[in-house]
Order: sequence, then C-alpha cells, then structure tokens
Amino acid sequence: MTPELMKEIYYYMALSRAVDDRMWILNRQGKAPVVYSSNGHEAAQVGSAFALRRGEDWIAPYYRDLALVLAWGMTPREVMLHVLARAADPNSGGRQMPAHWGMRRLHILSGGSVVATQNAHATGIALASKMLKDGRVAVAYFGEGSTSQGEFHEALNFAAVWKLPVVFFNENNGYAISVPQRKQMAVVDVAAKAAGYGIPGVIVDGNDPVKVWEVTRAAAERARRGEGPTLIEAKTYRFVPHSSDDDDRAYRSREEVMEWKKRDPLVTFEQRLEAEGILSAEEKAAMAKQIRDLVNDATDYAEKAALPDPATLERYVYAE
Amino acid sequence: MTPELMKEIYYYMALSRAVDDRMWILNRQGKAPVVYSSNGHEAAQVGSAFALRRGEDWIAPYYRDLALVLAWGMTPREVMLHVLARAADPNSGGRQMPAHWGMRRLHILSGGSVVATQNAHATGIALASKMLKDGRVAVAYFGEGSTSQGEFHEALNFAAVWKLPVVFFNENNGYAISVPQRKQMAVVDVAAKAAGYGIPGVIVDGNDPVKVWEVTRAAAERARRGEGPTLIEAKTYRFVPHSSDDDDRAYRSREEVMEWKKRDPLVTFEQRLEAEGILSAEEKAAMAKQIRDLVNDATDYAEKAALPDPATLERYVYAE
Amino acid sequence: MAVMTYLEAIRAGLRQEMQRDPRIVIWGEDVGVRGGVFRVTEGLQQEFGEDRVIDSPLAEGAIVGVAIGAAINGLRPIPEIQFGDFIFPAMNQIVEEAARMRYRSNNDFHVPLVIRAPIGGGIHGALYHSQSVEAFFAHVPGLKVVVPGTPYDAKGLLAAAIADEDPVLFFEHKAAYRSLRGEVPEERYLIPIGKADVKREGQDLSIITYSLMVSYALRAAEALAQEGISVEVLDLRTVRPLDRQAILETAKKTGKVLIVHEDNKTGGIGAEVSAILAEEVLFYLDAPIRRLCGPDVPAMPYSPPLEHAFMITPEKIAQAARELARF
Amino acid sequence: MAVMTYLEAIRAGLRQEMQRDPRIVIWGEDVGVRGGVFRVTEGLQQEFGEDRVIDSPLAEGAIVGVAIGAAINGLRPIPEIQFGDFIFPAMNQIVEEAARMRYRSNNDFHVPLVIRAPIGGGIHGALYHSQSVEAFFAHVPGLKVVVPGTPYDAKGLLAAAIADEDPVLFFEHKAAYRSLRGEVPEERYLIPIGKADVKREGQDLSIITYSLMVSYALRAAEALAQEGISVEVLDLRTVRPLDRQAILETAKKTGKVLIVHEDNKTGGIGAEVSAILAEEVLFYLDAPIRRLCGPDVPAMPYSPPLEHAFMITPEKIAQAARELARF
Ligand SMILES: Cc1ncc(C[n+]2csc(CCOP(=O)(O)OP(=O)(O)O)c2C)c(N)n1
Ligand SMILES: Cc1ncc(C[n+]2csc(CCOP(=O)(O)OP(=O)(O)O)c2C)c(N)n1
Ligand SMILES: [Mg+2]
Ligand SMILES: [Mg+2]
Repeated sequence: MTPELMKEIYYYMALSRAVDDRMWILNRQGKAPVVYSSNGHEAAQVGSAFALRRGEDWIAPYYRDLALVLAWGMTPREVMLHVLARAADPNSGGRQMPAHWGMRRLHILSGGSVVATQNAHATGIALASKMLKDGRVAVAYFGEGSTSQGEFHEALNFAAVWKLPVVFFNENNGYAISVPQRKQMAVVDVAAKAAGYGIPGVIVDGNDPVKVWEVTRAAAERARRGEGPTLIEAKTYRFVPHSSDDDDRAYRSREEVMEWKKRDPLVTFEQRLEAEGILSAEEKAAMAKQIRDLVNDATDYAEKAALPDPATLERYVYAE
Repeated sequence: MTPELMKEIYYYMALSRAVDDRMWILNRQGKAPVVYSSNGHEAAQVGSAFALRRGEDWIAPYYRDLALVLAWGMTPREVMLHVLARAADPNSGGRQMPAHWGMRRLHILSGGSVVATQNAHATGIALASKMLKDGRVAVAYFGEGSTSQGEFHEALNFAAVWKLPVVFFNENNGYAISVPQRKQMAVVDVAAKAAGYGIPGVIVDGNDPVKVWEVTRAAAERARRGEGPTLIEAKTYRFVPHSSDDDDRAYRSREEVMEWKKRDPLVTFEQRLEAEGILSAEEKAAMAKQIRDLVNDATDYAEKAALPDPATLERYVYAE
Repeated sequence: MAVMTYLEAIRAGLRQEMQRDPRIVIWGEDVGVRGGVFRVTEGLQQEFGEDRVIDSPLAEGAIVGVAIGAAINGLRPIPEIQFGDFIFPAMNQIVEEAARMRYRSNNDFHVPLVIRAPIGGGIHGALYHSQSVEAFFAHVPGLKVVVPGTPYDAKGLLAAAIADEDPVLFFEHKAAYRSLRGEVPEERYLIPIGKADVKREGQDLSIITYSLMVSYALRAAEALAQEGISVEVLDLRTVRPLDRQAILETAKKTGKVLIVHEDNKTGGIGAEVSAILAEEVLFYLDAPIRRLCGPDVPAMPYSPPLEHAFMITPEKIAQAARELARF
Repeated sequence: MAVMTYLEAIRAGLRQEMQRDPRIVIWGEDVGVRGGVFRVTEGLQQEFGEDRVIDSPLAEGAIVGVAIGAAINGLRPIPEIQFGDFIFPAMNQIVEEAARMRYRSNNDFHVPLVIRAPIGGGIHGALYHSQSVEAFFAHVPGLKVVVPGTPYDAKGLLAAAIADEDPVLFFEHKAAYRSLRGEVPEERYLIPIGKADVKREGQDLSIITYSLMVSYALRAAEALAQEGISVEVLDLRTVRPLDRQAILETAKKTGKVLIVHEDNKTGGIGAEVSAILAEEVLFYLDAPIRRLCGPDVPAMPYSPPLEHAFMITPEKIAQAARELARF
C-alpha cells in the first residue's frame, strides 16, 4: 500500500470518528433522537472500501457503517442531513432512522433495519453483474449477530452455488446489542461458517486497515475472476453502546472496554503512520482542522436545512 | 449388533418396501391421489430408529419417512388409514396429504409440508427435555435440499449454542425433486455444514443399516450426555420419482438409477444376512408371508374404513 | 385467435416477454430442467438458456431477496414460488424489503419484480398445497397483487406486471391451470393493473370476485338467468390496488352485493371490499352485503369429503345469490 | 390498588405467572441480562435464573420454531420478538406451523404459546420500529391476537393468554409502555380472550378501536362530551377472535360507527369490523361506517413532521367523530 493511500485511509477514519462524535453531541442536545455509531469499526470499514472500486462496485451496508459510506463518497453534509432527518437527506429524505444508508448514484444500496436481508440483495446484484457482465463486485456488510438469521445462510449458499461476484464482509464486534458471541454461536470464528458453503472464510484483524484492505482486495479480485464469493471476518470492537438508546454497562465490564481501547484503530494507525514517517505533525494538524471545519459546516448546514413537508407523506409508495 | 436386531431391522425394511409398493398400486388404481415414497431410504430410516428409544425419544419426520414411522411403531393399518385419508387416520384424521406423519402417543411429531421447519421443533423439544430432565433425545429428519432453508441454519445454531439433546439426521438422496445437489449447495457433503455450528458432522453410508445404527447411537448418547447436537448425513438414493405427481426421467438418467439400484439397501442387507447365516430361507419366507398378510389386511381394513364426516370440517381449529 | 388453457396463456406470456426483453430472468425451484412442477415454464430453459431460467436452491427467502438485488442492478426478475403455501419464508423480503424500497429511499431505488405463485385448491392439495395467500399481501402498501381469472386476463396482466416498475405478486389459480380455456391473442397486450372488469352485466345483484371464482360465478349467473335473476359479475382482477370506482358502480347499479372468494372469510379481500361499500355507498344498498368465502379453517383438508365441504362451488354461489336476490 | 404503567403491568404479570408455573420459560433477543430493549423483562433473569429467561440467538424463525417444539414437549414458552417489525422471519413458523398444528393433527397436538411483541409508533421509531402487524395474524385461523389498551387489561389478558391452550400473539403498544398508567390488582386475574369491553358508554355514536387508540379515543370522547356529543368507546381487546356480539350491539345502539386504528387502512382490522356490520346490522346504521386509520404508506417515517402526519391523535379522532355525529 502506498503512503498516499495510507494517509487517505487515515483521513477517512478520522473524519468518521469526528462525525460520529458530533452525532452523539447532537443526540445529547436532543437534536438527534437516535444515533448508531461506527466508533471502533473504522479500520474495517475504510480499509475495505479502498480495496474496491468506490462508486462503481456496490456496497450493501448496515447501520454500523458510517465510516464506510464516508469513505465511499458520501459527504459529511449528506450524512448530517440524514442524521437530522432533513428533507434533503439523500439517503431517505428524512424517512429512515439515522444510519440507514442508501444512494443509488454512489451504488450504496438502501438498507432497512431488518438484519441480514442485505446479504441476499448483494447476491442478487452480483447475479445481475454476472449476467450483464458489468464487472462489478457487490459487498454486503453485517454484524456477527445477524449471521444467526436464516437469510444469511440462504444468501451465502445461493451465491456459492452460482459463484457470484460478491463478498460477505462481517464486522465482528463480539456483541449483538447485549448478547455476547458465545450465546450467539458455538464457534469462535464467524469465518468457520464458510466451510458449509464451500467458499473461503478469511479472518482478519479488523483494527488494522492495511490488512483489511489486503484481504478485501484479494476477495474482490477472486470475485471478479468469476471464482465466487468470500466470507471475510474482521474482528473488531464497538467502543460505545449499541445505539443512543442502549446502556452497555449492563452487559460488559469497563475493564473489557478499556482493554480493547488500547487497540483503538484510529489511535494505533495514527501512531503507525507517525512512526513510519508517513504522517507529519503538520499534515496531521492540517487534516484535523479540515475535518473540524467539515464537521462544523455539515452540522450547520443540516441544522438550517428544511424538514420534510408533511404533505409528502404519501408520496413514492409506487412509481409516480 | 445382535443377529436378532439385524433381523428386526431387516423385517421393518422389508415391511416398509411392501407397504410402499402397495401405495403405488393404490395410486395407479386411483384410490390414493398422491404418494410419497421412502423407497431406497429404508436402511437409513430403520437403522436410525433402532438406535433410539422408540416411542420415548421424539422423532420429527418428513414426508420421506414411511420406513421410519413403521419401525417406530406405527402399524400398517394406521399407515393405510392415512394413505387413504380415512376418518380413523391417527396422523391427521384424513386432513393431511399422505406421508404427513404425527402421533403424539408414539412421540412422532406432526409435520406439515413446509420443509425444514421441523428442525426448530426438534430443537425446542430438546430444550424442554433439557429443562424438564426427561432424558429424551429429539431427532429431526430432512432431505439435503431442505438444508438450503434459513430455518435449517437457525435451528442448528440455536441447538449448538445451548448444547441441546437433538440429532439432525439428513437423508441425502442427491436430489430435491429435480434439482441435483450440485445446484443446491457448493459442498460435496452436507456434513460439512456442521463446522459452522461447532458440532460434529458425520457421514455414513445410508444404505447400510448397521453403520447408520452405530452413528445414530453415538449421536444419541452424546446428546444424552449433555454434549449437544450432531449432524448426521446418510448418503442414499430414492429409486422412484419424488412423488406420484413427478416424472424423474426428465432430470436423471435410467443408467444412474440402475447404478444405484445395485446397492438397493433391502437387497444388499438381505444378501448379507443370508451370507452371514443370520436369516434362513424359511425365516425369510415366513417374514415375507407375514408382511404380505399384514399389507393385505391393512389395505382391506383401510379401504373399508369410513371417510371423514364433512360436518367435522370446522373442528379443532382451537381447543374445544 | 388461438384457444389456450390458463397455463398455456401464462407460458406464452412469459415466452413473449422473454423474447422481447433480454433482462428478464426466471428462477425458482424446479423451473428449469423440469419446467416447473406444474410445467408452466416448460421449454423456456431450452429456448433461453440456463442463464435465464435458473434452478435455484430450495430457499424462498433467497429466491425473493436475490431478485430484489438483481432488479436493482438491472435485471427484470420473475422468481417463482413453487406453491403459494411456501411463500412465508420469503415474507420478510417481500413485506419489509421489496414493498418499501421505493418509499424508504424517497424514490431513489425501486424494485421491478414479478413474483409468480400458484394459489388455491380443489386438486387434492391438502393443507399445504391449497392456500389462498393474497390477503396477506393486499394489506401491504408498496405491493400490487394480481389474481387473473381467465386465460386472456392472465396473459395481459402478466405483461402489465412485468412492465410495472414496482413489485407485483402474480397469483395463478392452480385449479384453473388446465380447467380454464379461452381465446388468447398471439400479439402482446397489456391489461392495466388496478382495473376491474365486468365479466357479465346484470341488474338484480352484483357478484364481486376474482381468480378461479370468476368462472364459478359466471356459471352461477348463467344458472340464475334461467330462473329470471339477472346477475352482474365483477372480476376484480387485482386485489391491490382495488378498483374502487368499479366496485362502487356495480353496487350502486344493482343495490345488492355478494362477495365471493375461496380464501378464509375473516380478514379476506371481501372485508375490504365490503368496508369500501359501507363507507361510500351505504344508502344505495337494498340488502346486507353478503360474503361467501372459505370457512375459517387453515386451508382445505385432503380427504375428498372435507375438501369438498371447504370448496366454494357454482352451486353454493348460485344459492347465496338466489337468497340475496330474494331479500 | 397499585398504580402501574402499562409496561409495569406486563412485567408484573410475567413475574406472577412464572412464580405460579415453573414450566413458563421466556426467551428472545436481549431479554435476559439486559432485561429487554424496553426493560419489560427486567429483573426476571435474576429472579428465575438463566434457564428460564434465555438470551437467544438473533433469529426470530428459531425463536418461534423452538417455542413450538418446547410447548409440545411440556413447557409453556413466552418468546419475545424484539419489535413487531421483526416478526416476519418467524411468519412461516407462526402461520404454517403454530396456527395449524392442532388442526392438521386432528386435535392430537396443540401449541400453548404466547408470542409477545411491541407494535405501533409515535416514538421516533421510523419505518422499522413502528409497524402495526396485527392484521396479518388476525387473518389466520388457529391464532388468537390480543391487543391490550390499558395496564389493567394488559395484565389480565396476559394471564389469559398464558392459560390458553392455543398460540396467542400478544401485541404491546410501545408508546403505551410508559405513557399509560392505571390501577392494577396485585392478585392474579384473567380477562377472557375474545371479549370486547365498553370503555365508555354513549348514545350518539360508537368508536370501535383497540390498543393505544383506546386511550386516544377516550380523550376524544371526553372532549366531545363538552360539545354535547355522547360517544361510546368499544375496546376490542382482541382482534382475533373478534367479539361480534359487542360490535353489533354498540352499532345497533348508536347507529353510527367510527372505527379507529393506527395500522394502515386497507385490509386492516377495521375492514373486517365494517364487513361484519354491513353483513349483520346494515339497516340499523344511520350513517356510513367510517374508518380513521393509518395512511397506506409503509409505516411511519422518522422525521417529526412526517411521523406526526402519520399518527392518529385524539384531535383527529374527535374531528372524525364530530363529522360523523353531524351526519
Ligand atoms: C431481524 C431483526 N431482529 C432484531 C433486530 C433488532 N436488532 C437491531 S441490531 C441488533 C443486534 C445486531 O448485532 P450484530 O449483528 O452483531 O451487529 P452490531 O450491532 O454488533 O454491529 C438487533 C437484535 C433487527 N434489527 N432485525
Ligand atoms: C419451503 C418449501 N418450499 C418448497 C417446497 C416444495 N417441495 C417439496 S419437497 C421438495 C424437495 C425437497 O428435497 P429434499 O429436501 O432433498 O428431500 P427429498 O424429497 O429428496 O427427500 C420441494 C421443493 C416445500 N415443501 N417447502
Ligand atoms: Mg456485533
Ligand atoms: Mg433429496
């Protein structure tokens, strides 16, 4: 990976964290009733995004994927319009809860809240790509809890039989809201599930964006060569509660959280770039300022933007 | 396995084949509109039945399991009452299509037609057994096609996490109606799916009742010891079309069928018992006569039995 | 014009559309090599290849879910659910995903998709091969639900469903497949979704119905004509959206309405039709609104006496209509 | 008598039943350690142990399917679906298995099972945490569907649901959890399933409703009383089975009916209620049967102006009732 690319990845990780932090502030201010965070997952998301053809390949994200969609090309303004449910929100016009991404132009598939359904959608996108020979790869993102859903299984099986150009990217943070992985499955690695579908299952340190980039690139290339899907398991952690409605002290110790925080992907990657002389102090400061300005601008912009007109409530149920 | 047990297993395999053959005759005579057959699966079904505590453990069969329910204790008369949809059919009072087994007294769970749902039911039965400490094991039977259903996955995962006393018994005959296994899954062995649940996956020659008996016994003992579920894959073949509505010439060659017929479990087991001196010519003849009489009796009995009274149509939707 | 069965009309429609539009792809259980368990897709894999007529794994959730993704990336999928009874594993994808993709994305995404499935009974299908499932979907904003009652309608509505930019459930009555015959044009024609059709004009009362029951209602009307009772038969053709105007008009015209469907009575399509009438034209009615529907048991049992007791017949319709006419 | 919220009444009911019957087991997502995302099951795992309050894997199909098997082998399971919106992956098990186990086995098997799920909106839940899903299940023979509208009813109906020998869906309105308070007896009491309740007597018109809308209708009735309009409020309490007698009686008494529910209008519970009236007491009616329901869009959007436009309010009910009274 080139130093430039490493810096770009770092930039998006830092941008995402900053947007994320701002969302929580807006939540506490009563301006954003619900917040879902990617805090802790940035390396997995941004590393994988840069391994793909951003805007041309398809991603099917879930609510945890703020850093992913930022890296994919959604602007902080667009994110904030969504978080504050403004009419101009390009994801849903303020109709969906925050973190329900979707922009056709960028090839970000619109997602609902029902977990695991996007695996089948990505599989279908890939089926179309294969038939239409458009060269695209589709990547579905999902939590480890959602792998218990039957639809996860059905999608992987279908994709494997037809050797479709799709990648199943698991962000394993060890919890599904309060339920720890050991109550969710009797295996240590989500990647072990690949064996039942006859596809490769790859485990990667989800806190290392470079490693994530590598395995995702390999999986995407494999898909593009017509060799079928890959299941990637990126092991990571979420540093904050499941959502702003959650209180994670009920189900995990502060010691556990602190232990993982030592491996905060943003901090460790920053240290690495500094240690390797890739990121200078000036560059870092400039980036920080740029990000601060962007986040402030996005917040102001979205706060001033109009709310949806109630008269639009019944629009777009069907083609008009 | 004792010679007595081998003979008993042989007897039920032969009985099932005879009942099965009669069903097809009744179908051609226009007396049984639909027939589902266990023809070819007898070794897997009877071998596994005798490895369990018949009538005390629970089985959750599917429509392929005629030999299983006969070995479990359902009489030929009871089967024929069901096939001919008589009021006295203990499975459903003539309400369900043939081969939709269920008898509470014998701990045979009532099954519908939607494939794979019984995996969750067997898991739930096992959960109750674990809580109530009744010492029972539950065994779900299902075809390899049905493993593509999400509910298959959900049930195995749930059972594995809670280490429940349940066995998942797959009868892999290589086809789901017309769809061959290679279009159903990208693995050669259904047993490979066990890896995703952290449970043992065991492959067995489904045409050898002794081997099936052995692996089923081991799985049941493991379950009773509290060590959790096992997935057993019994490789076998169905010699007849999927049902009386099917025509299998559309999707498989006669050569393939003939090749498998050489390993007809009934014929090969009979030869083995004869070769090992376990079954004498007289015993065999006596058994054949007994079976003939039983099947004739069952057919006559059921043909004379009353059809359901249309006035009962609206009964038993709820408790009465 | 060629005379075809209901099944042949659907097959001809599929073939014609696939010839016209290379983006159309069919998949489902046994639809390829076997041509479907009812043979609706027979010959299509030979004609269009294994890429366009796909034998899928046995998983309805994926069959529909994959179709949603494929539709979004440029195909026009027509997945088949082997029996309406087995559509429930796909319920989540249909109701939570396909139906609301357009709404939730504020018109950015949409899902042009036709899900075909046979419904209904009367063919020894028992509890799990006989169900009428249309009412579940007719309740869902974002879906369209088509229930043709003649070969002609089946082909024309299928073409319209495929042309539609939103998800359509296309429910074929399996007892109609080979029992109904009629004239069907060779050339392509579209019957608009959401328009009901007066299949027979009459003065004394209106039967409002759909799917197989249309032909049964026509037979009943024929019989009643001999008795001097003039029956209008309105075929809804689609149960979402309902053609409110046609429903109100026939009720205003005759003043007496009998709603007929094979599906269970409680919460069926008849309830909504009746509620529309009670809301809009109550004072035009000369008699209570009657519903003749399947009894409230879980689909029809297998044994012939029980199946027969469940099924609605032309005789039962005639009897109900006769009583209503005399009211 | 203690005053409790709707949520506390349900929790108290669960605790009381679990103390009474050791066969009762609860499972679902986050119900144990976390006490449920709404805290309905808070404290129950501490009191009854990890064996009886189980954090299950994230799989609604298995949550219900396992409960069916467990009920058959001797437990009395009360699985929780975290949000009604996520019940569709379990639809197959509920409709095709639980609902018809008794019927298909000719009474040999039955499934005593209570599925709890929160429904409804008005709490910024957006498209996927606001849905009203009761109509899908009210259409299914073999199921019972309970929709309490007060803390008192919630506890008594829960006890009856648990005592029932057939599968019951118990839908709790999430906006009611903390907003509704009322007197709730400590001791166990059962409110019969299938009996509606006149929550307020009146002469001029009847509002027929259920769940959260009961309290909204009562507020509307209060307001209208000031204007001299006397409103009867009938709380259905259960939407399957419907209490036909109570529905017919109130309609005969007042001659004017307004049906109110938050669920989408088309094919909702109101359709069946209206159809029953049009079938049985048409000539007692002095006005068209009105339905005030959620609009036909896929649940309510997130942004406050849109959510508000969707929700039915006491004011909207009062306005509709006022118009009907003046008819
Ligand atoms: C089908 C379904 N059931 C329940 C929920 C409620 N829910 C939302 S997120 C969540 C946990 C998901 O955990 P995981 O998949 O590990 O993702 P994470 O949030 O940890 O990234 C649950 C239970 C849902 N959204 N969909
Ligand atoms: C959910 C569902 N979808 C479709 C069907 C129709 N169907 C009945 S049997 C069958 C094939 C099952 O194949 P397999 O599981 O291999 O069992 P086998 O008949 O080969 O023993 C299909 C598709 C069904 N019963 N249930
Ligand atoms: Mg997680
Ligand atoms: Mg098979």
